[in-house]
Amino acid sequence: MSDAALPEPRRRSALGRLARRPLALLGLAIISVTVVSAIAAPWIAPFGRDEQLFEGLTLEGAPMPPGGPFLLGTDLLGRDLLTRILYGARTSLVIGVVANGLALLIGTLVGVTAGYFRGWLGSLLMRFTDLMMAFPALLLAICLAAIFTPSLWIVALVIALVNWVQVARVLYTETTSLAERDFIAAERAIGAGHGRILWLHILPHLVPTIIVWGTLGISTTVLLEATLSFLGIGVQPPEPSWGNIIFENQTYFQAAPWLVFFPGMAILLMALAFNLVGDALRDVLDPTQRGRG
Amino acid sequence: MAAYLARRLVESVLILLGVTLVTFFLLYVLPADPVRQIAGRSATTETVESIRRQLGLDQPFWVQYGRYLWNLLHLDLGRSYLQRSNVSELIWARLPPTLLLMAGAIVCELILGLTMGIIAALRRGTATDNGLMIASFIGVSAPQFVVGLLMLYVFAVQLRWFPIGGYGTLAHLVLPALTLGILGAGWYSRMMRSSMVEVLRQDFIRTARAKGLARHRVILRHALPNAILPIIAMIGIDIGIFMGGIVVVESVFGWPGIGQLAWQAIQRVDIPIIMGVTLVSAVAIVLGNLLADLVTPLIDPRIRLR
Amino acid sequence: MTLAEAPKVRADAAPAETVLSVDGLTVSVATETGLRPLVQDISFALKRGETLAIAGESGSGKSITSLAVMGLLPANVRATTGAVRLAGTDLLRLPEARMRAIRGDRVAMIFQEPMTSLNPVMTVGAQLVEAIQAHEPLTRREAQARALGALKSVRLSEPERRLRQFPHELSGGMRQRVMIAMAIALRPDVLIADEPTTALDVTVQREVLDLLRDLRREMGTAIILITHDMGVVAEMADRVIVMKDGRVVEEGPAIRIFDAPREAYTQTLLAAVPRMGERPAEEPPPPRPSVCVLRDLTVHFDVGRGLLGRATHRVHAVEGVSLEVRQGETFALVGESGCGKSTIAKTIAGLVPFAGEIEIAGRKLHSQADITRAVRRDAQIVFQDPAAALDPRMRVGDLVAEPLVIHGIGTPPERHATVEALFERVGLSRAQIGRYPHEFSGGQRQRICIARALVLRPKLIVADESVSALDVSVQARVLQLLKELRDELGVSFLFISHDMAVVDAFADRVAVMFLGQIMEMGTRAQVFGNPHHSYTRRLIEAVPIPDPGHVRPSRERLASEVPSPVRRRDDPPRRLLLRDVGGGHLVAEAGPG
Amino acid sequence: TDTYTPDPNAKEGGSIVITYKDDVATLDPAIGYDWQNWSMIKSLFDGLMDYVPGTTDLRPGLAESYEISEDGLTYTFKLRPGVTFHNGREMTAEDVVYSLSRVTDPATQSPGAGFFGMIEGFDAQMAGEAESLSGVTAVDPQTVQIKLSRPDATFLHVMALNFASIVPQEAVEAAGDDFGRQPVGTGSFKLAEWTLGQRLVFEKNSDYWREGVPYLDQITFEVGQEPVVALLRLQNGEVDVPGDGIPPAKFQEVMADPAQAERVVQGGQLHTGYVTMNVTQPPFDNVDVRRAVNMAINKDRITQIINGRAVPANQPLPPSMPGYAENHEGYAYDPEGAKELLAQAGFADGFETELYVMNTDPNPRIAQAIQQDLAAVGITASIQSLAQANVIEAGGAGTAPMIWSGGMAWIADFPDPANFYYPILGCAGAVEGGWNWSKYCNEELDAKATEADSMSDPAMADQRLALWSEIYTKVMEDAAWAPVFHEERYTMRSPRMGGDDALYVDPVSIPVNYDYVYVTE
Ligand SMILES: Nc1ncnc2c1ncn2[C@@H]1O[C@H](COP(=O)(O)OP(=O)(O)OP(=O)(O)O)[C@@H](O)[C@H]1O
Ligand SMILES: Nc1ncnc2c1ncn2[C@@H]1O[C@H](COP(=O)(O)OP(=O)(O)OP(=O)(O)O)[C@@H](O)[C@H]1O
Ligand SMILES: [Mg+2]
Ligand SMILES: [Mg+2]
Repeated sequence: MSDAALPEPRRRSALGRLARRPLALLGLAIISVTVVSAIAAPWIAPFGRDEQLFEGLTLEGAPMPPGGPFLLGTDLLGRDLLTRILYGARTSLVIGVVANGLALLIGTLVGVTAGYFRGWLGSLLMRFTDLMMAFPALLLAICLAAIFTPSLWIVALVIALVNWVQVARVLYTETTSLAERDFIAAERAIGAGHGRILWLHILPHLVPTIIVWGTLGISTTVLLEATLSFLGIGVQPPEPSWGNIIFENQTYFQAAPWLVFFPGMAILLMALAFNLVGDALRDVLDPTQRGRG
Repeated sequence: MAAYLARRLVESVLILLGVTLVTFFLLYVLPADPVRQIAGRSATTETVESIRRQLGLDQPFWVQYGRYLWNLLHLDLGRSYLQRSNVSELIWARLPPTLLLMAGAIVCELILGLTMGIIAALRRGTATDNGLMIASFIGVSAPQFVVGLLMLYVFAVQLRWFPIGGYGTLAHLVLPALTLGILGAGWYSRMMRSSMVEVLRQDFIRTARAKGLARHRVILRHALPNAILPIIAMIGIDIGIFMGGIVVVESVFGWPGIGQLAWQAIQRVDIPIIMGVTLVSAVAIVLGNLLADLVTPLIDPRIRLR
Repeated sequence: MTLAEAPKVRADAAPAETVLSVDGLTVSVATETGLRPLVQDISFALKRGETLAIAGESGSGKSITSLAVMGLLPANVRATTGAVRLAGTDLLRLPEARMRAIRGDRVAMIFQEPMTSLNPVMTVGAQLVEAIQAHEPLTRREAQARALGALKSVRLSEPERRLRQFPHELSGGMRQRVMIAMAIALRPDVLIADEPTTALDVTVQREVLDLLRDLRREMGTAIILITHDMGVVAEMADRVIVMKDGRVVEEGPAIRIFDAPREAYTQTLLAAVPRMGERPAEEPPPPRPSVCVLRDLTVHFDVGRGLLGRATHRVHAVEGVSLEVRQGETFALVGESGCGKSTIAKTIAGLVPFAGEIEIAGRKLHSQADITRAVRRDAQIVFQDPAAALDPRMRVGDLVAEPLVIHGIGTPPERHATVEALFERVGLSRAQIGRYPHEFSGGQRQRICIARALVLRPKLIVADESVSALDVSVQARVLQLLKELRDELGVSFLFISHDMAVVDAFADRVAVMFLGQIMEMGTRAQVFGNPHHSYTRRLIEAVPIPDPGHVRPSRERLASEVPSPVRRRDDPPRRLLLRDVGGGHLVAEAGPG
Repeated sequence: TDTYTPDPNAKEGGSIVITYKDDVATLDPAIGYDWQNWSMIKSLFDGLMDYVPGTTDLRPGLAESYEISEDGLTYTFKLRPGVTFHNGREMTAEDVVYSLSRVTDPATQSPGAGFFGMIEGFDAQMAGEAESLSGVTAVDPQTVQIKLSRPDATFLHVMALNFASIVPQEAVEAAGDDFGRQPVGTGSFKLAEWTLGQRLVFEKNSDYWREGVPYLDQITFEVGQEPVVALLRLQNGEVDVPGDGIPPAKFQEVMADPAQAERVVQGGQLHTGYVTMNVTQPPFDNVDVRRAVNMAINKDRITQIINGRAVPANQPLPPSMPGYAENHEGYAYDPEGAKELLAQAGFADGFETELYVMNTDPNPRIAQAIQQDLAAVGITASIQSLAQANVIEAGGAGTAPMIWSGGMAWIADFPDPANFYYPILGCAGAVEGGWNWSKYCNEELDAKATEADSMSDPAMADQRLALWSEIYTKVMEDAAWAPVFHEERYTMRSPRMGGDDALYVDPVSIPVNYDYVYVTE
């Protein structure tokens, strides 16, 4: 590139650039639909959340396959699956977004602090992370959940508490190498404080990694909630979540495949949607990627 | 090297100590009384108290923990409350299958994940890339129990390629290892893809091509070892993640490993077993991380052990 | 062995046979709006044993042209028209499999960046052997023997050991020699060397250039030498192509181009070349108050880990350096890579713990913690690599305004005005304020760094290799800018460089460093006009002279490497005493090296 | 007196494979107390008493005959001669003395010790004042005398419990703490192999004292098998009996296929699933509220939810239990009536409470059905679905207002109405940590129960059962529980397995009576 000034390219806001990507829009659409159906579940759901319908079971007590009044079939208690999935979106969104987000937050905080400051604080934090990592996550979740009374928010907290560790590890490594980079030294040379460097110059570079872990983490946390439910320490029945619908019915994958398939698709779609948006966001936020597909 | 190992050893022991302390404490405050279960339904209060005394469960926390450590020092993991056997014996019998399963799963996830990641990186932006991305998401999102049962149904019951669960031959290992590995494969393929994309941009790849090397050689000999470096650290982390999956996969496939033991113990609050399994898995994780740290400099000579 | 008669050899040995010819080559990049040409209508012919230099400023298409010859263009770039003929075969039309057989075997290339062009996880030997085996059906053992031979022919010390080493264990110069060995192991007909010495020290550059010349003479290899250093062109080339904006501006024999450049662009290019000894001696300025004084500055880094986590070794990066920078003066630090120049810069910026005393604008500082925000306001640093010193995710306007924000100076509109004014001052347009660093060229980025250092109106600017990575014309412009700033604003510069010609053209006083200590220090005239220390003389002699007619005196060739500043903890280096040889011209007693 | 006639079609030889989800904890008869090792231990060991296969009728086991003294306090057992342990030694009266004292020794930590409370010297041994049970003595090598401290009609059943199995002292001592892993008994099978976490192999005891049995040469128990997978394997011909039964997910499929349904044996079970209500705390301290709960639960629908694999319950005792009150009506499903009762009790607007449940399928589902029924009458019950140990803890501590007993429910140890009373409805269990989760303690009923159990004279059996019926009727009047259903057993067998259907739903040997089943090929 020569020194001659280039004509100034037209700049769009990050949102505007996001809007120009069809896949990102698709992702956004899926997320919006999920959020809207979670909020509007009481109005759009065909039946009551916990309503065990008499017509929902055969005389032998088998669930109804999709069709008729039950668009996606019914579950083992004769409840409408579509309704359950719509309401389940609430739980799963909280878990996937809040619990996962909290895990990312803690992981980022610990990893970045340790990686940036090193020294005794860094050692301490990383040894603690190692300790947490060496601790079987499921056991920790079980104990914590058994000690506190299970509720959606406790479950979210527990999931966050066991899931931050990997994020912290990965971000620690990345931060240490980032902190070695010249531009960080340059910032310190002009007198920038730690807060400023961390917030403005380190964190933005970690965004791609955080996005990858965040999007992959969505399905993992949603399923972890289900495992906890299955252990009786997740959200309590009859409150539905996509994960616990699957877990309650997983042995029925042959007899009533819809009970596993539809909530599974819901999780997959949500994870994919967040990933599509995340990928796009990552490119949009990264100025060096600008203009490259 | 010796100094490094010594330091890591001390660190590891401290970590393990921490793990046992936390676990012991959590189990101590857990609202469930193992003595009730040992004593049975028809037991009188005196019987219950007598058992509690015999097991030392009436002692204060620090005394109990101290005794646990003391026994641990003598390599005694205690006796299971409900299985009424030596915990070390129970764990020892189940360790080989679990290690085998983990090894199989790591191989599966590496083979699957790395291949998928490499192909996606090479075909960046194409339909193949997108397809592989969706596949990796399915891997990450699919509940392992369902995946396991489905595989069992399709490959064992219908096609009869593999035995329906069980343990023994290599054929027994394939499906469980695959089930356990699919989740990791999803993660690895994503990590590998971005790592690979990064490496393919490097100057030395151009140098390798300028030497007139064949494409596969450029990818396998030059790009792969560099791209795999960040993945190795992940393998250490992975072992921890496996512990959850192992419970599910072992139970679906009737695999006689630690997972099933742990599951039963947790259900019944069999504290000595829970402690033993926790310790063993913590050792595995610590060793896994150490191994990852030791392997990295073998691949990347720039990294020194410090 | 001497190479005194080099220019004559060049004239005599002009053979007739053409090995490579490029005809009407146009290379374009695919963009959203269609194909955009990067280089257009390039034609040249290369004869056996000939050296063709391609010169031109950064971005003029030199690398793209050579990559097109190699068939290694990036994915979105391709050769649209023209032909590249190697002994009659058109390389552009060859299928990839056949091209692969030619690459490395008949046409080889040495890349711009020696630090990153070798695979860090493979031994040097493996990388060499693999290149040989890709083209010749040799056994491992035979290939190894051949690799060893290649390393020997590039005069790498201890070649057997090098085979087993990894790239990071070698210095930049050694790595570049490995690259060359790799390229010549199969005795290619054509060797393309893309800026083979840009990243190297003068002394190492000297050796690499000598090596290329030997090769050409001994093997008859035709060389395409890409460089923006006119000194290198003058020393090496038989013929020269000058490129600008993707086109050939001028072509001709080296002597003619230097003596009588026809095109205006070539003329400016040559005019911009700094030459040693061109600047007349000036009257020393009256003594002014000092801005920055270093007293017995010592910086150590502990490395290696013993049993109890204690360091076993120590890098003596800076070992008792004392110097003084006066107001409005340019003080230059020169020396080879690793001698501790950057460490001094970083210490003043408060990035490294130190012992001794630093005095900045009257404030005496004794530890890293003393270097507070207020001190930093007076002393700013411009880093060695402008691309790395700017946060790639921030807009440049924000980056330049950042020091103001940090020091709480002005309101946002005021800051904006300051930044705009500074942008214009350093020769950038206001419109570029909203762009990101990667959207600028190297020279522009360096200006942004300078603007950033200037925005606080410091008393001292430490400029660490601020122009080394730039091509001559840009370098000249940046130097001019620095001069103006110095004269207008009265800023002092601690100017760090390994380019003696630049220092000679720009500095008032000079200190020559070696292994963390000062070897010689005095005014420009004292040090360059009358170098006392043998090390200083060696550095000066190594500088390429941008004159094809210049005859280089014969000289012992060094195969040794710079000694290491890493020593056992219990074995500190000897401190050298400085002796005044007159008029404040300090020279160290004969020491190491 | 043994009235059982062996199957004339039975074939000797062959081996079968049984699967289980959980690992076998122990084979020590003094300790094993889950339904999975219960039948295994039954095949490895014998007690003085035994049951006629497939029934709940007592018959002598290692005792050839017995005599009861007038006052019902002294039992004299004549041992069968020539019975040898698996280690070859002959069993004597001393072994009986040792075995019974061992179970009641606090150091053994037997969960069954409490069953032997009627034997003289039990309290002394429990208190650590005596080394052994003073009431058990060897009169001569073939005769054992057991003295009771109070008459007890259930005593002979207790002697048929696994806990009363006869073990050889030298083997127990040689094995140290690991007798449960190296069991030596007098049973029809002996342990041949035990690979931890994988399989146990039982081998026929060819010296078995009962003529003609067992038929099978070998039984392999494969553990760690998910029930769904076990059924797939059965369908594939690899397994003979899935020990955990037919998993709900496969039930319909199996029953819809005549070829498979034909191999399913259905039978009763001494089981009751019930909801406990903590009578010590409001609102369940009000009997009307408890009655209302009884009336609110739609038992038919809950039975439907578990695919009809149960019969609705109206009293604590299951129908196949002696003493079951045939004409007791219990509380009919009547939500309107329930609402009225609640209104009477001052809960016209209902109330909020918690329903604890163990977290394995189908229990949370059943709890949700109950929850919906309660909601219909205005009771808002939030579900606490927890691990077994946590539910038991909450029940024992009395912090759980309501508990659905499923998964932890009472399967009788022996077929006698008394077995359903003391720990789970009597005052003894209503203490802190006890298993009477309703904390229902009716002194009057306790007295009646003691009275009934003192009628150890066989001639008074009918009178005794009538008294028990009365006790349970009163329990229902007080509505300490809401009984929901009695589970039925469905055992599936491979086509090659033979033997009377009753053997596959043997009330005391789950899933099958190993001694009498055989393979046909
Ligand atoms: N992959 C690419 N896509 C688009 N444009 C490119 C690409 N690679 C190079 N260019 C552009 O082609 C032009 C010529 O680049 P080239 O690398 O040949 O310059 P150069 O003369 O070698 O400069 P330098 O001295 O800095 O190495 C530049 O403007 C550059 O921005
Ligand atoms: N953080 C550090 N830890 C250990 N050694 C270091 C560190 N920083 C610099 N060094 C060493 O200190 C010595 C001086 O380094 P410095 O960067 O000052 O050299 P320089 O003169 O600027 O060289 P160049 O011309 O290559 O920039 C070198 O040997 C270098 O390897
Ligand atoms: Mg270039
Ligand atoms: Mg430097």
